[in-house]
Amino acid sequence: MRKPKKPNKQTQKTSSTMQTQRIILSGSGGQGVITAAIILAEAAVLYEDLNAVQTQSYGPESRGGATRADVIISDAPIYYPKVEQPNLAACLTQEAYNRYSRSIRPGGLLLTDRHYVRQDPRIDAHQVPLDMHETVMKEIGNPIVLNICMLGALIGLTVLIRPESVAHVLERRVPAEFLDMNRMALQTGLDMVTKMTR
Amino acid sequence: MRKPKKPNKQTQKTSSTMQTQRIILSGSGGQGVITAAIILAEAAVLYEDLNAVQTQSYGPESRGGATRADVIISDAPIYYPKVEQPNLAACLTQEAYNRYSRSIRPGGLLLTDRHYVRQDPRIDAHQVPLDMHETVMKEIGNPIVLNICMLGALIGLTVLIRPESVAHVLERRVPAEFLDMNRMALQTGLDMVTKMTR
Amino acid sequence: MPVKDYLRLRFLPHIWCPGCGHGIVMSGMIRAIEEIGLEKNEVVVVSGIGCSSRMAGYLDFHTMHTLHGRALAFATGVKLGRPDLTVIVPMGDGDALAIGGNHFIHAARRDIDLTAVIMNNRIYGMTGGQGSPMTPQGMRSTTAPRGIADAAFDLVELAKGAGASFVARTTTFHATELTRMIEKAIRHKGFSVVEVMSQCPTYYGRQNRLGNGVEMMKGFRDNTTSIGSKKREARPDLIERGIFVDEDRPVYSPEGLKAD
Amino acid sequence: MPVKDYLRLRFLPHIWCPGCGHGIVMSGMIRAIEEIGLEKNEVVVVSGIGCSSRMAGYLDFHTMHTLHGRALAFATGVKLGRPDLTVIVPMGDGDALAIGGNHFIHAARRDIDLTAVIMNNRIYGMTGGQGSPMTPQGMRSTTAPRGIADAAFDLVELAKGAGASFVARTTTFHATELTRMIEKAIRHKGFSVVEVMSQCPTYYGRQNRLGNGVEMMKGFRDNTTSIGSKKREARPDLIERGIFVDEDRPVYSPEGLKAD
Amino acid sequence: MTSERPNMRFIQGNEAIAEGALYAGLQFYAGYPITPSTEIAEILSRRLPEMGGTFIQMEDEIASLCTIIGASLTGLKVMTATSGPGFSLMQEAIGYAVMAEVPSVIVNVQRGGPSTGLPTAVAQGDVNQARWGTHGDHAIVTLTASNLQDVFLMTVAGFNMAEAFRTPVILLFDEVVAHMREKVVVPGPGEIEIFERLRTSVPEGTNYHPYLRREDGRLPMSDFGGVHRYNVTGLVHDMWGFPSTDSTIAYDLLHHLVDKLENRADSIARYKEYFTDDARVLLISYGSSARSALQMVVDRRKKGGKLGLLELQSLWPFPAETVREKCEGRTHILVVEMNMGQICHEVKKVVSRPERVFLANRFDGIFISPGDILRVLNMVQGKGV
Amino acid sequence: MTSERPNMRFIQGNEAIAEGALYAGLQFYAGYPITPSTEIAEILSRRLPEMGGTFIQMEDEIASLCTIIGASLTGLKVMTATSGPGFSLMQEAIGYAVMAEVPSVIVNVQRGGPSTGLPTAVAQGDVNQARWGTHGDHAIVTLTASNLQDVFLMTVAGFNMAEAFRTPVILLFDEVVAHMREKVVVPGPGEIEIFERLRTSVPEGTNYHPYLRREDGRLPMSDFGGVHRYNVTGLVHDMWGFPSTDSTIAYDLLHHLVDKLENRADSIARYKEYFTDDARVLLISYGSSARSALQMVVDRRKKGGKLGLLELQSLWPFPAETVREKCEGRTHILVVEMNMGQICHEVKKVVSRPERVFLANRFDGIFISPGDILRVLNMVQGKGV
Amino acid sequence: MDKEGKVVINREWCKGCGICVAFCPEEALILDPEEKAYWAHPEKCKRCGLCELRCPDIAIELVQK
Amino acid sequence: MDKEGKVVINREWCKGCGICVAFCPEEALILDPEEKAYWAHPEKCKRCGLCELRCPDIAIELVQK
Ligand SMILES: Cc1ncc(C[n+]2csc(CCOP(=O)(O)OP(=O)(O)O)c2C)c(N)n1
Ligand SMILES: Cc1ncc(C[n+]2csc(CCOP(=O)(O)OP(=O)(O)O)c2C)c(N)n1
Ligand code: SF4
Ligand code: SF4
Ligand code: SF4
Ligand code: SF4
Ligand code: SF4
Ligand code: SF4
Ligand SMILES: [Mg+2]
Ligand SMILES: [Mg+2]
Repeated sequence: MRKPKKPNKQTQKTSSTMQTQRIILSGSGGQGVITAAIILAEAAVLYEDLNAVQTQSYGPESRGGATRADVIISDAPIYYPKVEQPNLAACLTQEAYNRYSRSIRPGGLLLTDRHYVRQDPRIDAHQVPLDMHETVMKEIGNPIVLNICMLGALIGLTVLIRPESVAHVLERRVPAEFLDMNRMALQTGLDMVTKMTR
Repeated sequence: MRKPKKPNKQTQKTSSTMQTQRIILSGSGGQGVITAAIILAEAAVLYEDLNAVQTQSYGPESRGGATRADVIISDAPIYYPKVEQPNLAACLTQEAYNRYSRSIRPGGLLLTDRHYVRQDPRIDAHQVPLDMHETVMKEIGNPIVLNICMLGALIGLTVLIRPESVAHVLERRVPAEFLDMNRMALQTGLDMVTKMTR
Repeated sequence: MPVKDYLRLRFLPHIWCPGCGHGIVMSGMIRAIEEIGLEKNEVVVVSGIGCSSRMAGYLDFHTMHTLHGRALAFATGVKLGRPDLTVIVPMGDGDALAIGGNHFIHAARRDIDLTAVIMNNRIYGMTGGQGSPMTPQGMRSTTAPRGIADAAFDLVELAKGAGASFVARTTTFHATELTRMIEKAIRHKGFSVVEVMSQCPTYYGRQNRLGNGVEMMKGFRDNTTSIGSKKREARPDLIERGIFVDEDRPVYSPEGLKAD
Repeated sequence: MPVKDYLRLRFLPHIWCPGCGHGIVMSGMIRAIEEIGLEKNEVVVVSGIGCSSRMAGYLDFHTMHTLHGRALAFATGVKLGRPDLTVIVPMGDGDALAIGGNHFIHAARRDIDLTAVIMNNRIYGMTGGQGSPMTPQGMRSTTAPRGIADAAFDLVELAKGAGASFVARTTTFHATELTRMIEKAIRHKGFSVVEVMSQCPTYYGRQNRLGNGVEMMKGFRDNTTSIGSKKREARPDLIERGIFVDEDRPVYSPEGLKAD
Repeated sequence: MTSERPNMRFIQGNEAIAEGALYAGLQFYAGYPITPSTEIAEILSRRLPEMGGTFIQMEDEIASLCTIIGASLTGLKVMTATSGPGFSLMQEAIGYAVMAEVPSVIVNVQRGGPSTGLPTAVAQGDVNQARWGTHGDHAIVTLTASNLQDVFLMTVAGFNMAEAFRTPVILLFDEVVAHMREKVVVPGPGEIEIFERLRTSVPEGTNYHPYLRREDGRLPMSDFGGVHRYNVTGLVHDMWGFPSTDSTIAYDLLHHLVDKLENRADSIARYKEYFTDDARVLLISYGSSARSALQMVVDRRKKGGKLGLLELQSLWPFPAETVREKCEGRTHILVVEMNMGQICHEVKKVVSRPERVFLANRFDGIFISPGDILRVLNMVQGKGV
Repeated sequence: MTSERPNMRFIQGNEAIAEGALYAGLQFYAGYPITPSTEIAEILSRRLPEMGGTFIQMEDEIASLCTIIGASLTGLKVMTATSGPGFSLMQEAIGYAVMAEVPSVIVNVQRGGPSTGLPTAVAQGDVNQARWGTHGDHAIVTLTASNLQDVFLMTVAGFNMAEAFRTPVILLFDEVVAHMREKVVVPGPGEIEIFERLRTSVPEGTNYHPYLRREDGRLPMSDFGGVHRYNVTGLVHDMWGFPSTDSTIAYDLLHHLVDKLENRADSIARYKEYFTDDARVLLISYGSSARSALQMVVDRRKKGGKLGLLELQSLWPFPAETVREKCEGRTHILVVEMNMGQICHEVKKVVSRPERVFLANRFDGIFISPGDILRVLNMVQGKGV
Repeated sequence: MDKEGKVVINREWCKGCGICVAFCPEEALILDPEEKAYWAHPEKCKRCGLCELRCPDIAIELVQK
Repeated sequence: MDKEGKVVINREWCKGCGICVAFCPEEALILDPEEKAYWAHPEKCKRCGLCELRCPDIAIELVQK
């Protein structure tokens, strides 16, 4: 995993000290991948003084089919806001996986959930299948926070941004009664990969 | 009065054998000056093989105030359809007279009705005041055909077109029950000026 | 103050034809405002396009002459922008119910505090006598030489169906009643509709051989009756005049209803 | 023929959310057409824009997916162009009564022979849950975070007030009744309106905590009753289902009315 | 003395439009009255039913256009007429007719704008609106004329193009032409070719693709109620008329919609020339102002002036080639129009020496006169006023 | 580590519009939902009443615009937002706001057209419609932006111009900008100047002339409900706002309506330059496509390419002077936009060497990428694809 | 009724529609030869004001002395 | 009711909304682990067809043998 430097004051120059992160989070309508993407990007902007842009595929088709959210994080200004070749991706459904896994940058990181996705070994990426769904159901009992667990795993794997930053955003965004659940999910995700990588 | 030649076959050349007639008929809303103008122009086109264009001032203002209809008759093609300086004009109300009498071409013919209009001697035109209203009321008893009487007087004075042509148009346009009344009015107008000029 | 003092004298006499009913409605409206005692600066008059809508220009209030059919939408903005002002909307039947029908039913549904005075001459006067949604079946218009095929709206029923909280009908003949009804409508909090049967002798009268303004007003006298009158037993075709709906409801504001 | 045989299978499954009521209306409509025995080539379906309006694309008739709110105007052209065809207009509540309200009341006034099936889910589904003119006062929408201030239309009253000659109401729970009513509406000569209370679990249900499709349909079962039912004595809040108006009138054509 | 010719008529411009439409095969009219187009509806309310067609007055202009689009899909030739404010209201549905490729004719008898403006006065201010009034990239046909015989002919041409190209056609006339009366000789049946829309020859049961373009860009239609059932939508759609968001489909469809007209600008172009051969000063005009321009040309010719007139009868697609060509080598080009220079800008865009193009215009509700034009010519020729 | 800055927000483009409007003093919003602008209404339905303003959802887009015009006359700062189909419906009322000179802000978040088109896809196809969508000659202000900080700023500028010039202002954004989220630093109170409309100083009882222009072209207003009563109309009107058909009044009024904006094109012009000093190839773009253009410029710069970008933020009045000037001496000019070349045509019209202007575009619903632009540049430079 | 009042007609505004004349309960009004309303019979007039109420042209006023 | 009919579920179209399950008068249907309707108890089924009538996805058909 590339390890970004501690974020600098934003320089507004085109030269960059941090490898720009191009991320695609994907899944189905109800899984909250867009929310996860927003939280990630917002944490980067508000608590790490980085630049971030988030976009999403949008449309009535998002009602049924695959949902996709793009995030770009960088300490340089970001112009083109879409991700053409992500270096990080997460797919929470098979459909999303089939659709987006091939666009990953060779050697990139591809996170999936074993409950939903069967990985294709031909993809040129570090594929990381996790039992997030299973773990969330076991430890928290509510699938609604799977997206936050995924976020935990993602930042645990990549040191994209610090978990505290995400926690700050959760505090602002999540209604009080659900906050603990979300915090637990974040930690669960982090723990899953810490166990893995350490 | 200029006496136009018998109309030729239309030549579509810019050279003209007939003096182009530029006519303004004016009065108030209900007096039928527009109808008179249409009948005149239609007679010229359909029964004399001349060219004619008819336009009118149009608007909510025509509801109350002065109404004006322009007719141009020529054996040459007519392009600009409005009359800037009429060589023939008729005014059936004082308001119309005040508004349009000054625009007449010096030496033109200006027909008025003594019942409605007090003439201004300073106008450079052959001013012909007639008792059309009075005569119509006396001989026909219905002011509605004043406009046709005016038409009779006009063509009697100028030999613009033949009375029969107007009579043909009246036959086509006027409901059977009013036809006689209109024919009488036309004749009344003709008679008034025949008496005058002969 | 005499009626004249509520007019912008510079622009009079008005453009309406001799015998047109719209002027009677205008003076009735002025009397109602005078009766209530509203200051000129407290009144906004918003109209659309049509002969009737020309009224706005003559009145010495805050006045807006807008787009054909859209007066109630503009008026909604004025009322919500300044809820303390009295907003009156003089409308033609075409303006209110043909092109403007949607704004009419939505203003009624919202029950926004506007007073719509609809001059129903059963014709498009301004454009020269085409049929409106209020022209009765079978009557003639310049676009219905064989008589109108469609049924007309019953304006009172439509306003009720859409939810208006004040609905009344009168005619230009009934000039005192007219003033009284507009007065009640203005005082009413909520959307009020006053249908005034008005005459267009120039087009509706002429095409349908109903005579001049006088004859048409005699028609209003002879062919209408007060709500609940016995006369309708003998002549069920008589059109009812009176106040059909007058309900007190909390006052609408987009922020939520307010007890008043 | 089974319901499926009336569908353009190539384009299915449809885009509606799990539990959305619109699919139930679609299959009810197909059953009604089957019941009447109409040939596919005799039927034209004209819709506007909205989730409900997507129905046109799935149906194997002559179909037109038009502009938001304008379906009845397009349908008027189709019907007058080919009076022998059966023209059905599936509509959303926003489509029919917000932007399309004017065409709705005028179609009713003209009493033109169209069948409007209004899927009243009390929300704008397609654009993500804004309130419609059918959203009851106080309910939540994405543009009314404090609850809706305006009163909703009573669709039955509005259709009546505008002059519709057939007006009925049912729900997606009452699937047999639904088929029967649409059948009667299609058979009726003149403008027929069928309000079908339909569920949008995704937006209306979620925002107002009414549960999923199943729960919302239970609501239809428990909170409605047949016209004239005694149940309303105890529970006057129950919404009535049934046929409110069913009048035989001469058939409209712009040429004049025709006895049929 | 000439006796009356049965096909010679002395009529108003609005009647010439109505008669032209009937000659072209108009079967269905829906409209809403507005000055100065109202007479078209009034005349057709009488004439159309006489000829077995349908006339309906709708609740507004939006409904009017939607209604004729619906009727067109049942196979009828359709028209509506309006003026500026109504034309503004029609913009959404014009886009629908473009997208769904529904033959339809929309008359806009222009009056003074913007807004309610000068409702009874002449103007030509809606030229660019006819081109760009609806949202999104698209193309459109717009025709006009200056005398009533041509009003008749251009109305017929408009119907023919609507049917041939499956497109809405805008007939953009003006108050003077619409209210003026002059002679119109109505051609006998068959004297002018009348186009019918191309209808599919695919037999019942075969898969008919309503939006599958032939190599010549045309799409055979099938009438609603016929043996082919298909979908029509204002969304980007595939060959079945079913909504699609596929970018290739979108690309092809949008290109087709524009190319079918813009690439045929030549065959669509309609114009007339007067004294252009040796003209040193070329006037370019259209609609009623072309009458004043021609008058001025004829008047000056009598005095030896070398003036000519190019009268445009098709405004969109803009006849760029024609204009460029005709403008070559003139000392001055005067665009005569009753707006602030909408066509003048187009002319400047296409000629090789735009600095020679001048505008002779009026937009104050008064019909432009030959004198008005002469004043501009004098000025640009350095002769003062 | 940086702690959260209170005025730094991470928000969506539609929210930046809403926040910009509130910063500029928005007091009244009326609208009708439509993708992709709906979030503006959703956000304001919460935020505006919190700040004492009024939010109302109307029955359609026509009513929405009419309603805010009414509210503006009571003295409030007003806005509505829509997308293509709704914008088409608003055209008549836009003309009214122009004619009656009512300050008002109209947001059009563009989506794929024509017609219902591609409702959730990006496009910039309504540029010419913003200029010419309503009937009659007129002028209009249209602003846009490519990043959310600028979206915020241009929204504020739009309100300022609406109030300063008594005119409707079109904020013409696009789906990508509207739905994208990025950082916005909300300026502190007073950091950006906020304009209030000029109000008359004439005291009660004195004859106030609502449409009597001062020598600087401005017309002091008086709020409905205030001490001055006057008439507002969409007809041509005199200094009292009373309808008139006088040709001098019409001439003066129409000229005023156009001149007050077109003659101020310079002060209205908003644009940004990137690397233009030494650029041999100049890209011109606006809205979200300017991001792709800038990306492409930055990428090529890294490889030594002498590219620059002129980003237009005001589209109408078209900043002709600026564009002409910036284009001088470049080898190639590439206009990057997501339509069929609407601004490209304007650029060609004003530059001295139009043959050097090329179009790099997409209109198929896919957001244009730096690669798309590069391909065009390669082609026009003769390098093939 | 106050027999002291006066019916004043604004001849500039009167359009001669005859409404006041037709509906005057006392036949106190006529249309004069110029088709303007004229208070011909003040003695019959009850000062009821109906003419003022119904005049579409605001051309009649019952002025109290 | 014809006990001979069969309830056929189109798993491609079924979106697992549970409507058929909830309103089956005989509890003959269940949602399977993949959230698709499943005719789990043919023996209970009365072949009333209500599931077909109410399925929003046209995913259930009562097929007569
Ligand atoms: C959008 C638009 N369509 C049509 C018109 C033309 N128009 C002006 S007034 C009017 C109807 C007037 O009838 P009504 O509202 O009944 O008022 P009246 O003149 O009868 O008082 C029409 C159709 C217009 N001004 N604007
Ligand atoms: C002119 C126009 N305005 C707005 C929209 C956006 N829009 C599409 S569908 C819709 C409302 C849908 O609600 P409804 O008609 O109730 O149908 P549902 O989706 O609830 O079935 C809206 C506002 C549009 N397409 N066109
Ligand atoms: S046309 Fe009719 S409505 Fe208009 S002013 Fe004349 S009488 Fe009145
Ligand atoms: S959003 Fe609502 S109305 Fe639309 S498909 Fe989903 S459930 Fe149905
Ligand atoms: S006041 Fe009464 S009595 Fe006297 S003139 Fe007028 S209407 Fe007649
Ligand atoms: S009612 Fe008025 S306008 Fe009519 S005649 Fe009497 S005073 Fe004159
Ligand atoms: S009702 Fe239909 S979609 Fe819903 S679970 Fe049953 S079969 Fe599946
Ligand atoms: S047919 Fe009836 S009993 Fe059988 S599964 Fe369906 S609903 Fe249940
Ligand atoms: Mg009327
Ligand atoms: Mg709905």
